[in-house]
Amino acid sequence: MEINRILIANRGEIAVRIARACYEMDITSVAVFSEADRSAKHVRYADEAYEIGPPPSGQSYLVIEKIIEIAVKSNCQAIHPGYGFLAENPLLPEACSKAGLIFIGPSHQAMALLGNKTEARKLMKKAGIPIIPGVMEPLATADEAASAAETIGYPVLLKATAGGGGKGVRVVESPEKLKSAFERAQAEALSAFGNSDIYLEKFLVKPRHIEMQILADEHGNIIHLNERECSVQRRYQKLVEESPSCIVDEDLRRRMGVAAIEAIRVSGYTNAGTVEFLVDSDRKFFFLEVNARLQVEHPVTELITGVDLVKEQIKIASGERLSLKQKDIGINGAAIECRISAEDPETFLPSVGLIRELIEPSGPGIRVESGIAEEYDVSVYYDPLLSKVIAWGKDREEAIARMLRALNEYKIKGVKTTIPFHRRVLVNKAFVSGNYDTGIVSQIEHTETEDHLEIAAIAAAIVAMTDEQVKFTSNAQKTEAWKLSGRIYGGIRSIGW
Amino acid sequence: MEINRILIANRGEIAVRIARACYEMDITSVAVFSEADRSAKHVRYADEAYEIGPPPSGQSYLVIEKIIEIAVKSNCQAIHPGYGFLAENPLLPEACSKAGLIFIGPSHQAMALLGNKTEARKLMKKAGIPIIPGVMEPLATADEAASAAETIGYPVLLKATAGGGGKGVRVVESPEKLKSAFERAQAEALSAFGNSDIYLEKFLVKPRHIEMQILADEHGNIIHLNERECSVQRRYQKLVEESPSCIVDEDLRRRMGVAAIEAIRVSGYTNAGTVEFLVDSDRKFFFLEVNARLQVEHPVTELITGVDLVKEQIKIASGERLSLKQKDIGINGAAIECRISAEDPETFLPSVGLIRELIEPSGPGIRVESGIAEEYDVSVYYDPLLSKVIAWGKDREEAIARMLRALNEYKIKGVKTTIPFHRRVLVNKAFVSGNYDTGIVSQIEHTETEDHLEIAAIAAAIVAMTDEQVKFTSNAQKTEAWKLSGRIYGGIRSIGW
Amino acid sequence: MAYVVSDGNHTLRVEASRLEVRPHDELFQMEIDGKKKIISISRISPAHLSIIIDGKSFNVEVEHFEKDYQVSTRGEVYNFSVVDEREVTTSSEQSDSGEKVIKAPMPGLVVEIFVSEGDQVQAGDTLLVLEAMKMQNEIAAPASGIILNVSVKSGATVNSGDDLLVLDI
Amino acid sequence: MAYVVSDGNHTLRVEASRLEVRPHDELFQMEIDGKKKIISISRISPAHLSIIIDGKSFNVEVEHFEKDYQVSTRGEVYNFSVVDEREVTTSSEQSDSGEKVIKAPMPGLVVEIFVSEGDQVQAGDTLLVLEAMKMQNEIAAPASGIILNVSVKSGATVNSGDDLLVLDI
Repeated sequence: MEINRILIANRGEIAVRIARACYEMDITSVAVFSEADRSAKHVRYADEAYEIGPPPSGQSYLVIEKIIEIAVKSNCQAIHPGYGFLAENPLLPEACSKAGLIFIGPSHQAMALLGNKTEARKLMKKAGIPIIPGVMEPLATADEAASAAETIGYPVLLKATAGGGGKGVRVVESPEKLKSAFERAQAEALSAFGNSDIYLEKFLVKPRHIEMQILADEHGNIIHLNERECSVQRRYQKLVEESPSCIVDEDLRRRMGVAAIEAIRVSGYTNAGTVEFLVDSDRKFFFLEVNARLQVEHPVTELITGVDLVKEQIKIASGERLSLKQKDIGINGAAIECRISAEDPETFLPSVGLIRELIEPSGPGIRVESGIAEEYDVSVYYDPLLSKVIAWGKDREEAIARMLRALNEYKIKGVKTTIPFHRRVLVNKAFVSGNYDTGIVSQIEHTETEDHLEIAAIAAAIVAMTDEQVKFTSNAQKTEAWKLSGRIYGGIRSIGW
Repeated sequence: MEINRILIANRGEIAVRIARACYEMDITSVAVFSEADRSAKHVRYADEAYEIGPPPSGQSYLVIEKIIEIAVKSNCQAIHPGYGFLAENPLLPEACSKAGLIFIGPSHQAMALLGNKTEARKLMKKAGIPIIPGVMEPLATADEAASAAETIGYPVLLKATAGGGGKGVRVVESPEKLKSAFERAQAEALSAFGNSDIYLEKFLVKPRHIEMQILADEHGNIIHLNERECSVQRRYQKLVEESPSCIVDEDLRRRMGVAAIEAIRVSGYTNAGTVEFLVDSDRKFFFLEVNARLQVEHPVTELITGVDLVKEQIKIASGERLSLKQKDIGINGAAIECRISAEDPETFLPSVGLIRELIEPSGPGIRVESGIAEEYDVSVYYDPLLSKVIAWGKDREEAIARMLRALNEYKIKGVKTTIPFHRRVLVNKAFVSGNYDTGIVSQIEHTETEDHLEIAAIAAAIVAMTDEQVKFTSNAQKTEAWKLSGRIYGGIRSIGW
Repeated sequence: MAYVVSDGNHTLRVEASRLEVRPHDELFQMEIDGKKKIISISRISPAHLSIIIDGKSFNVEVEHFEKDYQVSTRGEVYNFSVVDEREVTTSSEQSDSGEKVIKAPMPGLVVEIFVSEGDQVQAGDTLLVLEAMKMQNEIAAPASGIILNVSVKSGATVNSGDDLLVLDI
Repeated sequence: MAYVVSDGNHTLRVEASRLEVRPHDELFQMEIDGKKKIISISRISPAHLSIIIDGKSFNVEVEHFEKDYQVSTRGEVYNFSVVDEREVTTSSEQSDSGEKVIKAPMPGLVVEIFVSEGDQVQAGDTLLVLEAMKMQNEIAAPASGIILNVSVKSGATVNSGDDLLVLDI
């Protein structure tokens, strides 16, 4: 069935990314937005846009009935869920098929199967894919978790069965910390996914997090598009991703590819998906989970393979056969992604405020996927991810050099961002060597630099002096009708830190 | 000799492009700027920046002695000339070698040889490379030109021997128009290159302009990096370029590559250069000239080969051997470039003014090379080229779709730009088919569209109504000290159109 | 408020009234050629509006100099005159014969002038050469006629819109 | 004007006077810790300065809230307090024992409070949980002490900088 109108059930950079693919395919894009997002970039970018409710996502972006209603009313044939929000909620594909809409993603059965992490682990174990030792059933109480942890041995990892994106995840080093961690994880899981089920597994020390990107059509064709290395994580939240991985050679890539394709095949999964593995220091790999959606980090794969994954998703959903064969997928150069969040770069505490000045990087090898614009209000309601910078180079060294250049060019004023953190990652010796694991973030220190202390002090003094001399009158404030306050007062009033 | 400090003897997007390569190579970049360019992007981007004189380029960017003086004082080992200005003036490489500086480009002898278009044609003819019939000596007077034109037959082309970039070029259809055209061409050549010499050749009807990118090291290694199709021209000024060309097949590419490498070899040329050809409707090719510099359109080659040409230039200039062999150069997908100029998209008349709002495109496959920023003043002193958009796709169709998306995303307020013109090129049937020639621009019409007439009228009425209600007081004007006037008054005052 | 918006080929009457100012947008009641619509406007910057009308989302850029508007949306560019309806009836028509003032289409340097007062010129004749951004631009006569006045001298710098010559057509 | 600029580890005295306002920049005479320099400043936007000093070109971004400045240049970020020299001598020192007010480090929702007035806590103990941007953030005691006051209730929404608790240390 030809798709020429798609509702994008998301916001931020991923909604813009999908709308861009629609534009290139001559498909009408239909956005939905909460009251707080009226001026957001995804609303302005889409061909059509409909309000969906109040700012809290529970009353807007997470309300399946409203999304289906708008999709039907606006004559869409399909819904793209992006990532996060409803992307891994099987009720959305189910509602889609009842309403006669195409869900751009797997069937609700495959999603439900893989979304239940304990069921998924059982299935993979049966299929002969290595898994990490752990408990396969949701744990009812903290006591049950404690006895399971005793059997497996500390450290253990608590994870939401409905989870993803690092939410509802806790590592527990010793028995006395289990109870509090279990309760926090439950609460977070409930808040994030509407399901408080928690399971537990052995915590591998210093593993690497490596995942395989998959495309599977509805005619049984499955290919992989190489691995992504996602070991730069904090609280199980990925911060930097790259492809290819420094430790994956031809043989390991082939073997992980076979396992990933098998995992997709046995779960009856279609569309784009990712099979996540942990790889230990002996380069043994263990199945972790399937991310039943497009991932935040998909652009690194796009840059080294030349494949537009969102377009492929749409083509698969419309029933087309994959035009790509496994032999068509090569590796051209190297790509790295940095996730730019509205967070303090030291404490990772969220930062909110109005984006007052925005200069995005560009030039050779740099791609930006952004959900923000000048005058955009970063609010407390949604995920702090503002944008992603992706750098391509003929080799990893060039990709790193270009990423450093891009981070240096990138100016976001009005909120704190993780850009300074990413600079530290990119010059970290372990990262540069390629020999790093999921513990790398804890080793990245904020090194006090004094190189430009004097120039910074001079600039501060100049601004202090100039701003004392500029007096604004109340008349000027009348121009606030144009929302210019951020720009006009930017130098003397700061929001967000 | 290792290069770790480079003076960039240019401005605008190309100066930024070179500074970016320096950043990635850990080389200190040193900018020069005229008084008018104190706040320009290239000055802010470079590690160091020195004022070089008043706004007119004849008193600043074209003054060789000042450039050499600053390069020596600031301990640079090398000078990169970019394109335009002094890039093809052999006096600069000559002055460099006297001052003990490396010129990042060919030797002054090779440049002088190729810069004299009539000498270059003689040399190529001798080397067995096909050339266009014409007069090989500079023409002293309009009468001399007239008699030469009679011999060859109209239409003829007048060209500056020192030329490039479409300046000093005139096509003459009939004898009565020769005199005026000859004088205009001389005046333009004198103003642009400081040399009024004009020569004349047969004007090929509906040819394609196709050029080969070359890299040649100082050890005799020469490779080509495929062709660029540059047939979308107006007044011999390229507007859109792409690679690969739709009419170049493997065989033609190989034969043009051999001819181009031979042209470079016989002229003793080193560093990056371009050999331009005209290709007639029978796919016969004729040598046109060698562009002895990096070209505006170099990024399309970078996108399909993965080679960073500016970095290669620097490595060659420091005496390194080419690390690339001819067999390493493939073609990955397709790339197109649109040159965005501050010109009226219908009349191509220059437009000057303050850039009040700037939103640059990004996302999959899009690269922007820009010399502007918000608050930048587009002045009458310099070339109207503001930036370049380059789109990559897995094939030409995807590259065109992405370019259209990028042009739609690109917002430059404050001056008129050629963006609407480029949109018309990209949907033009001849362009889309790939079957076009250098006459294509005259066939691109401004088609009046009424699709969004009502919405545009509504927006105009809303702005008219709102702006009548907003009264600015003279107090607000005091904030002009911060140069905010463009932003504050942007809605009610327009400069530049 | 009602405005008469014209692009030369089409003339539209647009009536607008503000219904509501909300935290993230403003609602307007519009009447365009008799059709009534309610639209949502979010003014991103002075020159940049986001409009949602019947669910359709438009980024519209509006720049103007007095009554001359340039409006861009979805890659299309419109040049409008926008006049308050109350002013329309009182405005007089411009003549299109008689004296024609030729103005500088861009800022630049007058390089050479080919005509003097009293010269008879044909449509398309080159009147003078203006150099800007390193290009020599020939300014041609828009119609045949007699040069009434030459307002500039060779070597002069002119701004966009400055008078160059007056032609009697 | 002279300012005392401090990042906690270093304190610099910076004296600035404007020498000249030119069309494209301003020249300042600076004296920093006794060294005199003439610098060129071009203020690109309120928060964005281009500085050229001895030929070195710096893009510097300056944001501030009252006397707290955050300055970024070449990828480095400095947090300064900037005080007019005349004010320094009159300002009193802050005590660092006694009452310690724990403020919300970000806006969010108070999910749960683990302590009440009079409780004895150890450094590192979780005092309350604040949810923001979908993450649950545990707020820990910065030092051991006794809870003097709990300023918020579970379920309350707080802004960045709002008082959460008062601790006697």
